[in-house]
Amino acid sequence: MSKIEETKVSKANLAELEKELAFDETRESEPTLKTEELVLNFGPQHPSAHGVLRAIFNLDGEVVTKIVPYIGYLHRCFEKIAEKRTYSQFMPFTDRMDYVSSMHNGWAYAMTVEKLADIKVPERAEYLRVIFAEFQRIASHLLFLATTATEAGALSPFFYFFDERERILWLFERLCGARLTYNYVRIGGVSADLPDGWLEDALAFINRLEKTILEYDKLLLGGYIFKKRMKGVAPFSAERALDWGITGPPLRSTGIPYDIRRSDPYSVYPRMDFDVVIKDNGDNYDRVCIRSDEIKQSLKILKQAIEQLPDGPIIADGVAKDIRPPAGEAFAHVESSRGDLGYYIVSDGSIKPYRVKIQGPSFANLQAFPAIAEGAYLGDVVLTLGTLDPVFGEVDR
Amino acid sequence: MLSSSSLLQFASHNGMPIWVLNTSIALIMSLVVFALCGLGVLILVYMERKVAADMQLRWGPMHVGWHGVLQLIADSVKLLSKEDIFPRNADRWIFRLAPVLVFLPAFIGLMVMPIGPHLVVQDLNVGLLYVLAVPAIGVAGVIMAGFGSYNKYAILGSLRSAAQMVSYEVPRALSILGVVMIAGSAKLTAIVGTQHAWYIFLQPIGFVVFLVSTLAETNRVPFDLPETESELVNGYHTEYSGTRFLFFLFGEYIALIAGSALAVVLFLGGWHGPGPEFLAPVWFLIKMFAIIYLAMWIRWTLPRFRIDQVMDLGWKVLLPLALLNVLITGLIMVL
Amino acid sequence: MNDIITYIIFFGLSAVAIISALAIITRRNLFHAAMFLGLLMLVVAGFYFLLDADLVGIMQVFVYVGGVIVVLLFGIMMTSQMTNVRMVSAIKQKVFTILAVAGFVALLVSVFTKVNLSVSNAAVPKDTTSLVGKLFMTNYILPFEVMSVLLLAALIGAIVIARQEVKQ
Amino acid sequence: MSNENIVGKNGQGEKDPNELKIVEEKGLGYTLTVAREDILKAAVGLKEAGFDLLTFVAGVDMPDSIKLTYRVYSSKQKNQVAVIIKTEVPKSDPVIDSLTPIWSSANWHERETYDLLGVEFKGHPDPRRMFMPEDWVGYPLRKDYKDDRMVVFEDYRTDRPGDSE
Repeated sequence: MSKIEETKVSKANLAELEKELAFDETRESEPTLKTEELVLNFGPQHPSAHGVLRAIFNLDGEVVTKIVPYIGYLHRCFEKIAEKRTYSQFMPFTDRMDYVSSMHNGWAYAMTVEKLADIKVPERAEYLRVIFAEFQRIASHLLFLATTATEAGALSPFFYFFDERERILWLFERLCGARLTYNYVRIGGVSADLPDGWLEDALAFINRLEKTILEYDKLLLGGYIFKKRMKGVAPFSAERALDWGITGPPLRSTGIPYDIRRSDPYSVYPRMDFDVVIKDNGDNYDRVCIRSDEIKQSLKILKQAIEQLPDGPIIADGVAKDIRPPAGEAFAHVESSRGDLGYYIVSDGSIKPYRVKIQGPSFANLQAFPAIAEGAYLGDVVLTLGTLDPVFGEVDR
Repeated sequence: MLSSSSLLQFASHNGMPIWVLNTSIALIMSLVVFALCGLGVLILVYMERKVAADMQLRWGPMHVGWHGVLQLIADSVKLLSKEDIFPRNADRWIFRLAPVLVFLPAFIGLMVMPIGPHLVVQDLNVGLLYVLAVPAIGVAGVIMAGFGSYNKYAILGSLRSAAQMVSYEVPRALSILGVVMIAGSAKLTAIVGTQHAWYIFLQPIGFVVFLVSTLAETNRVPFDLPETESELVNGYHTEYSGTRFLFFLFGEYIALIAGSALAVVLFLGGWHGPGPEFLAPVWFLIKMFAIIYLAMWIRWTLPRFRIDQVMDLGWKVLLPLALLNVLITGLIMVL
Repeated sequence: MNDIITYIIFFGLSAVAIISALAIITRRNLFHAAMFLGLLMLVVAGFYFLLDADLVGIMQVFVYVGGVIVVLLFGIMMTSQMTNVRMVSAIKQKVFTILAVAGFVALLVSVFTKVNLSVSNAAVPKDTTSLVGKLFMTNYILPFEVMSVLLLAALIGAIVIARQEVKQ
Repeated sequence: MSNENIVGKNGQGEKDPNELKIVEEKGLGYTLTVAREDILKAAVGLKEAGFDLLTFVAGVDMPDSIKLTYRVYSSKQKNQVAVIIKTEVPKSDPVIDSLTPIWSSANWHERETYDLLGVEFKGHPDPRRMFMPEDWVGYPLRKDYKDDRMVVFEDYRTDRPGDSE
C-alpha cells in the first residue's frame, strides 16, 4: 500500500495506478501481512491533554510508534509583557504561569528580584513563604494524583484527592482571598499575615492528611490493576533523563537526588529536616508514587515550619513601589511542584526589567515526552503524559 | 406462547383465528417489555448516579423532584430535543443504523428471560443460546458506529470493542456450559426449575468467569476500553448526539440488565425465594439489582486495564478456567 | 390460514435474501457489502426458524453474525483504504469467473432436476437440542471428530501466521 | 555553590586550550564567558567534566548583538554545582552552533530562542518555530519587533528611552 501513497495521482499515471490496484497474483503472495500505520491527531482539545497540547501519534495497532508534540496554544507572551511592566507590576502575571502551583512562581520571581536589588527578606516572611510553598506543593501533587487516577480509569479517587485539595484552598482563601492565583508573595516579603486561628486549622489539616494519605496510598497506588497498569511502563534511565533535561519528581524517580531545596538551598530550607525522595526505576509507577511520598515529606516540613515560625515583620522595610535595581543579571530558582523553576532577569537600571526569561520545568519535562513514551500502548502514552504532569500555562508561558 | 386455555376459548368464541391471537399477544408482550426496559434504564441510570455520588463524597442529582428522581426524565427530554449532529463525511446509512443495531439486539435478547414461573414472553428450547447469540449482533452495531462516524477515535474504539467482545464471548459461553450440563437443558425456565440449590455453589468457577466476561461484554470498568475518555475521547459514540446517543445509552444499560438477569437465572436461583409464588418476580428483581449494584461498585472503584491485558485475561486466564470448569463438571457428573 | 402466513414469510425472506445477495456483489464499498452479507446470514437463520430448526438457526446467528461477520468487519476496518478503492479486475479473471459460475449453476440445476425432494410427514421432535447432541456423540461421532480436527488445524494455522508477523 | 575547589577539580582551565576561565558573578554564580566559535568546545569540556543537565537557554536582545545564556548543572558532584555559559552573536549574523548533540534537551530551548529571537542554530535537528505559527514573520522578543495587531500597555512611569514610542 505504501507504494500507492507515494505515487502522485495525475491523469498520466492514473492508468498505472489502476493497474497497481488491480488484483494480481504477485500481490497476493507477499510474505507478510502488513498493517497500515494510523496517524492520530491528539488534542489540542482532548479530555486528557492536560490543557492544550496537540500531538501527532503514529499508531501501529495500539502501539504508538512516533509522537510529535506541538505547543504554543496558550502562548501569552509573558516574557514580552514583563519588559513593559515595572518589577512589581509583573508579580501577578507569575501566578498565571503554572496556575496549579502559583505560590512557587511568585516566590521564584520575587527571589530573583530580591537578589538583583539586594533586598533582605525578614525571617517571618521566609517562614510564611515556606509554609505556603509546601501547602502549594501538596495541593499540586494531590491534583496530580487525582488526574492520574482519572486517566487510569478510577473515577472515585479523583474526588477524595480534590476534597483534600479543597481544604488547602480554603486555607489559602482565608489568607489572601484567592483560591488559584494568589499574588501572595511580594518582592521583599509576603502580602498578608496569618489570620486568627489559621495555624490551628492548618495543623488540624496536616494531622488529618497524614492519616488519610496512607489510606489513599492503599486505595490507589496499592491496587492490583493500577500496579499492573503502571509498573515497568515507559521507564527512563537516569542518563537519558538528564540528557533530556528533566527535573523535579520525574528526574528524582530515576534515582538522581536533584532537589533545589537541598542542592542549592534557599530561604530557611537548610533548617528543615526532610528527605529528598528518590526512586530507582523511573517508570510510570515510580513517577506516581514519588508524588505521594513527597506529600509526606512536605507535611514533615510544614510541621517544623509552623513550630519554628518566629514573630516579626512580614515585609522588608523600605522596599519602594518602583524598585530600581542596579544594572546586572540575576538567576534564582526554587523547587516547584514540577521541578526546577527559575527566573533569569536582566536589568538595565530602569524600573522595568530588560529581559525576563522563565525556566519552566513543564517545558523541559514535556520535551522528553516523545522520548519516554514512544513504543508504549496508546493508553499508557496518555498516562505517561500525565505522570510528567505538564501545566500548559508554564509550557507556553 | 402464553395462550392459555381460557384465552383460546375466548378466541374461538369470538371467531378469532389462533395466529391473530398469538401475534397480538406477542406484540403486547414486547411492548410491555419495552416499556419495562425504558423504566428499568431510567432506574438504573438514577441508581448509577446515586451510587457513584455516594462513593465519591457527593450528593448526585438533588434538585429535580424528591432527591432528584425526576432528573433522568429531564435529561431524557434534553437528549431527545438536542440537535442531531451529523458529521460531514460520515457514511449516512451506517451512521444512522448503528444506534438501532446496538439497541435492538440487546432488547430482543431480553424476550426469553423468565422472571417468574410463567412470566416469560417466549420460552425457547434453545433459550440459553438465544440470549448469548442475539445480543452478540450488537457488536456489529458498535463496529458500524465506529466506521460510519469517519473519526479515528471512533474507529479505534470500535476495533477495541470488537476484539474485546469476540474474545470474551468464548469464555462466557463456555462458563455457562457447566450449568447446562447439570440442568440437562438449554431452556431457561428448565434451568431455573431444576435449580433448588443455587448453581453458584455448584459452579463457583463458572460464576466468576461468567461475571467477569459479562462485565467485559457490557463494556464496563475495568473493561471499558472501547470508550476510555482519557485516550479515545468517547470511543465509538464520539460523534453521536441527541437521540442517537440515547440509543447507545439504552443499549448499554439494557445489556447490563440482560447480563445481570442471566446471571440470576443461571447461578442465583432465578425467581426462587421464600414466600408465596406471586413474590417470585420480586425475588428475581432483588437478585438482579444486587448483581447490578456489584457491577456499579466495581465500576466506581477500580481503574481500567490496558487493551493487551484485557486480551491476556480473556484468552490466557478466563478461557482455561472455563474449560477447566467444564472438565471438572463433566468428571464429577460421570463419577 | 397458518400456511398462508408461512408462505408470506417465506417469500418475504427469500426476496430479502436475493436482494442482499445481489447487493453483496454489486456494492463498491466493502463495508456495505459485508453488512449485506450479515443481513443475508440473518435471513438464512430466519429460514431455519421457519423450518422449526431452532438450534441450527440460533447457531447461524451466533457463529455467522456474531462471529464471522464481526471478524470480517474488523478486518475491513484494519485496512481502511479498502473502502475507497475501485477494484478493477483483469479480463482474464472475468472470463474465468463467468466460466466457474456457469459451471456451478449447471451443476445445481442438474442436481435439482434429478433429485426428488420429498417432504417427510413425521412430526418435528420437540427438543432438538438434546437430540442433536446425542446424534453427534453416537451415530455421527466420526464426522464430528473429523470436523474438530479440521478446526484445530485451522486454529494452529492461524496462530502460526500471526506468529510470523510478530517476529518481523 | 560555596565550594570553589570543585570547579577547580573539574579542571576546566587545564582541559581547555583556550584558557576559558570560570568566574563567580554576582547574582548568577559561576559563569563562563566564551566567544561564539568556542561554544561547542566549552560545551564538550563541561559535559566531560560531568555537567550533564542543561536547564535553559536564554537569549537577550542587546542593541547590536544577541546575548545567549546557557545554564548547565552537574549531577555528579556531591555538593552540586551549576555553571552559566555566556556568549554573544552579532545581530547581523545571528548564527551559532547547536548544542543538541551534547545535550538533547537543548532541542526545544534552542527552538524557542530561534522562534522568539531569531538566533539560528547550526546543526539543529528540527529547526522549526516553537510557539508561533510556522508562517509567522518576525521575532517577537526583539526590542524592535513591531506588529500592528499588538496592543501594548504603556505605563506612564517610564525612564527607558524608546519605551514610550
